Amino acid sequence: MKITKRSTMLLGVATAVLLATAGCSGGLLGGGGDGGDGGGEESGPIKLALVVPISGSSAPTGAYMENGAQLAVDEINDDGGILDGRMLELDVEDEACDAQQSVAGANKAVSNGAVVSVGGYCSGATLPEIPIFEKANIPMIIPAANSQDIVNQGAKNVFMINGTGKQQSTAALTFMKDQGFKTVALVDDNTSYSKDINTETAKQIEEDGSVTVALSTSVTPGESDYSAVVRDIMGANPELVYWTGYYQEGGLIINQLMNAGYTGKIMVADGSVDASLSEIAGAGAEGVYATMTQTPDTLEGAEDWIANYKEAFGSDPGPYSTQSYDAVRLAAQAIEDAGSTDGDAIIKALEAIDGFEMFSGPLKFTPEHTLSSGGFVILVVKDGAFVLEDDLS
Amino acid sequence: MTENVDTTLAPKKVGAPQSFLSRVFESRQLGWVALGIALLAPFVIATPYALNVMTTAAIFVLLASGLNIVVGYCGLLDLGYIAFMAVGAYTSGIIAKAFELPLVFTIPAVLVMTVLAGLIIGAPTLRLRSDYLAIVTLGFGEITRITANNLTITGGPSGIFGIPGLFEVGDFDSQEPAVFYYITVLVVAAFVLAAARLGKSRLGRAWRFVREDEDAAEAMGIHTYKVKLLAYIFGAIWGGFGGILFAAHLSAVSPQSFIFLQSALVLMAVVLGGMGNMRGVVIGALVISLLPELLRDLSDYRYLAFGLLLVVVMVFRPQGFWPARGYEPERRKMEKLDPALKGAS
Amino acid sequence: MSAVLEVKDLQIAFGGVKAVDGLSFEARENEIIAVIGPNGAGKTSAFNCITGFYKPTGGAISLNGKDITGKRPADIAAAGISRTFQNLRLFPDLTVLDNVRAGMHLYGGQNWADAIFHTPRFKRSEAHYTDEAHRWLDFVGYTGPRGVPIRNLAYGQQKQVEIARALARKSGVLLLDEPAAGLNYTEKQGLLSLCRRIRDLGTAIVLIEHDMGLVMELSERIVVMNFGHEIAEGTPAEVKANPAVIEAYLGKDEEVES
Amino acid sequence: MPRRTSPKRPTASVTATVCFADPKRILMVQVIWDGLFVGSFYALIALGYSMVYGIIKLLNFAHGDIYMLGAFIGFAALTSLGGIPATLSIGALLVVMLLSMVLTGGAGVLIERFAYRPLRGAPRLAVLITAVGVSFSLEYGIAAIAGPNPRAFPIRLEGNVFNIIGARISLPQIILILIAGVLMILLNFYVQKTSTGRAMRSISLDRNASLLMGINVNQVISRTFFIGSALAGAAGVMAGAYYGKIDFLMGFIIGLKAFTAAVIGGIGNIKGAMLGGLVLGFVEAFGSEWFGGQWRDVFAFAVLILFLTLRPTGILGERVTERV
Repeated sequence: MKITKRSTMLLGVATAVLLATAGCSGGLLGGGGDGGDGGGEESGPIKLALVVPISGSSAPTGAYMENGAQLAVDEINDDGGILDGRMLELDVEDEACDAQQSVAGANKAVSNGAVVSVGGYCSGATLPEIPIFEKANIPMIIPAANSQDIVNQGAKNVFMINGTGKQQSTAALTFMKDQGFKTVALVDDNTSYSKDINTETAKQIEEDGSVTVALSTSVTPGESDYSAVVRDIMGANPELVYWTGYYQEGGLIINQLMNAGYTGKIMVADGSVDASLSEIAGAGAEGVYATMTQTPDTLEGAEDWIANYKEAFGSDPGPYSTQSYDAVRLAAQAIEDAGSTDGDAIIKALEAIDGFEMFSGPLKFTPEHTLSSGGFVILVVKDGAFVLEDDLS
Repeated sequence: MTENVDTTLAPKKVGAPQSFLSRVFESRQLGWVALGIALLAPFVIATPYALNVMTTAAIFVLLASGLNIVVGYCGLLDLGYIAFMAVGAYTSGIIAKAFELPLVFTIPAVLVMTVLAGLIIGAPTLRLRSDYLAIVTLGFGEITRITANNLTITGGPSGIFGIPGLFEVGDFDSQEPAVFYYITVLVVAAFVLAAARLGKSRLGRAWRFVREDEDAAEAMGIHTYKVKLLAYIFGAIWGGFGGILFAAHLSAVSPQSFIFLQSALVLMAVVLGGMGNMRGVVIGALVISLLPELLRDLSDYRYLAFGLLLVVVMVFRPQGFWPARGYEPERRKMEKLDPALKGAS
Repeated sequence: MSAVLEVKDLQIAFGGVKAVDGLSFEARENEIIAVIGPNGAGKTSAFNCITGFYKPTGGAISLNGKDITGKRPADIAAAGISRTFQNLRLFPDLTVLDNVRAGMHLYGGQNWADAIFHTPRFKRSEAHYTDEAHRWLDFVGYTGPRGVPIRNLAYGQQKQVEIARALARKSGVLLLDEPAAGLNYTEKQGLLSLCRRIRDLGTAIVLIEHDMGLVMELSERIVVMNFGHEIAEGTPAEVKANPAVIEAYLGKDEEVES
Repeated sequence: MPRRTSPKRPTASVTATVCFADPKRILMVQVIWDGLFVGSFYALIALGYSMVYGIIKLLNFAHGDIYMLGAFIGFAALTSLGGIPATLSIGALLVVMLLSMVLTGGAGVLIERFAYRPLRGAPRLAVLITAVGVSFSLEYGIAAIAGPNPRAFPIRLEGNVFNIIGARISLPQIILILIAGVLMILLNFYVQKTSTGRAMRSISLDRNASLLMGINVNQVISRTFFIGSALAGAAGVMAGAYYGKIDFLMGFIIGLKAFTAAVIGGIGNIKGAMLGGLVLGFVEAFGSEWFGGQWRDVFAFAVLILFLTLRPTGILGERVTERV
């Protein structure tokens, strides 16, 4: 075994190097655990974790969310920050809509000393983040992910400021009944968000009994040709098609439906409410309904906000820009109310919040930490833009 | 086993590399050194993020070592390897959650399911030409993911979450990041060692014979089909255990984790590291899993950088960083030469 | 002496072209048979049929009285036929020793669990493999390096290793496809003595060869093929005198004479 | 009509099909037409896969991304041209398509020159990994330049819809199928009748022999990449103009499908690629009709696997007798 000596030496050197560097950072032997509770720091910028998809097929939405959040951070910092002048800082991490990436991102944010999480887009990726943030006692204000599964987790640090699938489905059904639609086709894109709304709507329709589901189906996102679902819809011939997925595929499906001679109405869920929907769908998008929380486009006095956003980022706001913006503002408010960056205090402050003005209306959390009212309204596409059709009140 | 190294027979030109560095790299103890470094790493840095990244990397090493059996040893191009991890992760996740069992108790079920998956995917396809095998495995990978996405038992698109930990004994929590990291490293080390040992056995040689020349192997009495199927099954088992660790690590399993990109990444680890050489593959796996994390700050550009890097590395080092060298001791039997051949040539 | 390998009326056709049409011969223990014929006569196709790489379209092949027609190559190898290939079919990236070990696959002696846990059984079996590999390399008179990838070696050495690999199979019948091709005079002399030593082990050797000198000196019987047909069979002297054979080789006189 | 029932709610959807006179027949014709239309896209892209494979036995994984690149070049060209009257859209489309074909063809040549050629003697897996690397670089390079958001294509083909034996067939569909058909006929002519085409065929049969025959192998390989990439680029522009949306990942799935199509038809075989594209189009159309759209890919891949197991050389591939 003539090599043994050399290997032992190698091992020794490696050990020495490792132990030598151990002194300077948070190893098991070092200070220990300084990563887990960055909230304890009393000065310097306050970090907000934003774990959103930066790469992968959901990357576009991640960018909208990042911009929305950044806008809020900039505004707050321009006003002098919070807690007597401490600045806010976004810690943007990629989730790529993948559990593994999101766990890595969440862990990194925790290690970086984030105080509140204001991200969360793909439900499948957000779910595994919950135990990580919960353990680190970091409140999560989830702007987008709204699967019922998140609510069912019952984690005390989780707050959802997007209407849940249930609330959206209720709004959709109310509108269907108001308009007298008798048969609907429910189409989702096989993501958890979209499927959630589909399932929930189907359930509520069945309980209600006055509308019939003519077709309930899923498509695979990321493709261009949706002739199969178009054929199915034409075959089922519903009075209304309710698309619960995102605008990329939504635009294509609307266009292909119209080309196929579909004459009924189309309604989309909030993931499809985007200026690009009518660009992609072309003329066919005119008259398409949408279930949506209030957006800057539909709110009076929000033109300034849109202008600010455009000025800062050179493009129009997109899906969840507003929610992310509100999530940051809410986080700032809660930290201010709590008077510290301590997780428990912030959670208490969030639970106590009442009437905080957001795009979706005044905020008060339910005991489940969801919005007391989804704030859903019905929009319609007119001249290529979404405008308010029915506030359902 | 290394005594009696008699290199006098070897002409310099074709002999084993002699440089100090090569000797170190070829050293048998290198694996223990690597394990030592892995075990000591948390003493240097133990933030949740670092532990998470290191645990992920370790699991990735396990996957790469499993794929190395299939691709590196046996030369079967598998573009859907991640499906085996999906089978393992889903099986253990579903069972553990349904019966509220610690994950270790799901190991038998995972074994059965992954072997079954290996058989189902391998049996009809292993007679195919290698390029066809590539596309078929890719197809199986996608089928697995889409099926998981469409079924109710797998939780549909959001997958399964809230999966119990590996085990829990009193106050000892296996899910404590540092503890879990150590468990992972030890399990992975055991599997890597097992894969390396398999590679140096009769079965491992049969795999290489099949990789090098299937007809010649067949002429030597090797049932190439059976041998390939075994490679597949071993690869599947390795993937399945990767899946258990994955499920335990994230406490959640969702279809998005098993997209084609993941299969491609594992394959890259194997090829970049050096096909067939377990040490190279381990290094390759570490590079592939750690590099995107290091490039995390480049955000938008990280996969661009990654892609370009792959091309550059492959153009300049197509055999991978550390290819299998294929040298062994020239050791001769110390007995007398057969008298019959004295005078021959 | 009984026939070990019996080939009866062997036929193989590729899309209408009959590569082998009615080949029959027997090989007995301790015997060297040569199959000769001009290029394209169907010799290698016949070998491929016998070893299972092609499925014969007609005829029967039996080994030690058992029918092996149309079985897969691995089963035929297990039944007791080993072979070399016309163009070397070694495992180029593997070491010389590993190449020879390939011939020993059927020895068994260990399973995967032994390998993973490095049981004593495994260590014994590996040592046995290595010893045997060295023994066969010694037997064929191989003197080159043994622990290096085989692609780096000289052609003649590679040929030796291929024969060692086939011998390691320890089968009763050895098919050699052009073993002398590309060898120099000394190497051919070595081959000559090697073949005789192999025969003395009790093995039946069937070889395809173009070097007539070697064939005439070495073989006890010769089968001559042309255009897939068997045109003659007999001792070297008989074959040499056969007019059909002379005609088939017309224009290739120098080979017959050499 | 049990196939129409949703997986989740098997009871709620019986009302559907009674409204049509003979829904089954109408549907069949529609399915066939839809399959043909999608299939012609697959075929155009599959050609590039198949030609490259035929010549250098490389699975050019980045080929689908060339399609994406073509769409983005078309997008950039049309955007810089500004507003185009609807009446001119076909003309503008053709011009932009040609431009895009030239540029994607050039990109294909460059990729071959700098990423694949240096690896020509290397293990095939190494080349495959390189191809994956090129694919990443193209995807995320475009994402970095044009942003990750999907873009709406500046022009949109619109036109009358005809009702032919129950199938709704639109003018743009007919135009695109015609363009695809013309491109494929031209290609076939090129491969069969020109000297470069003959050289391509001879290289795919035996590269070394072709070298001995004095064929400039590098040049022929370059041209093959040019043509294959140009066809994919054309398909990209066509897809942009018809579907109206492009994004940086659009090439991935269709690349896989085209690859599948090439294999079904018999990889390395040009007519096989065309046929394979159409067959895959039909298979998918019928598959999603029978099993529901979310199972479409599963069905496509399952058919592929069955196909390969039963007839591994593809429909038109020749059986190769390997010499031992």
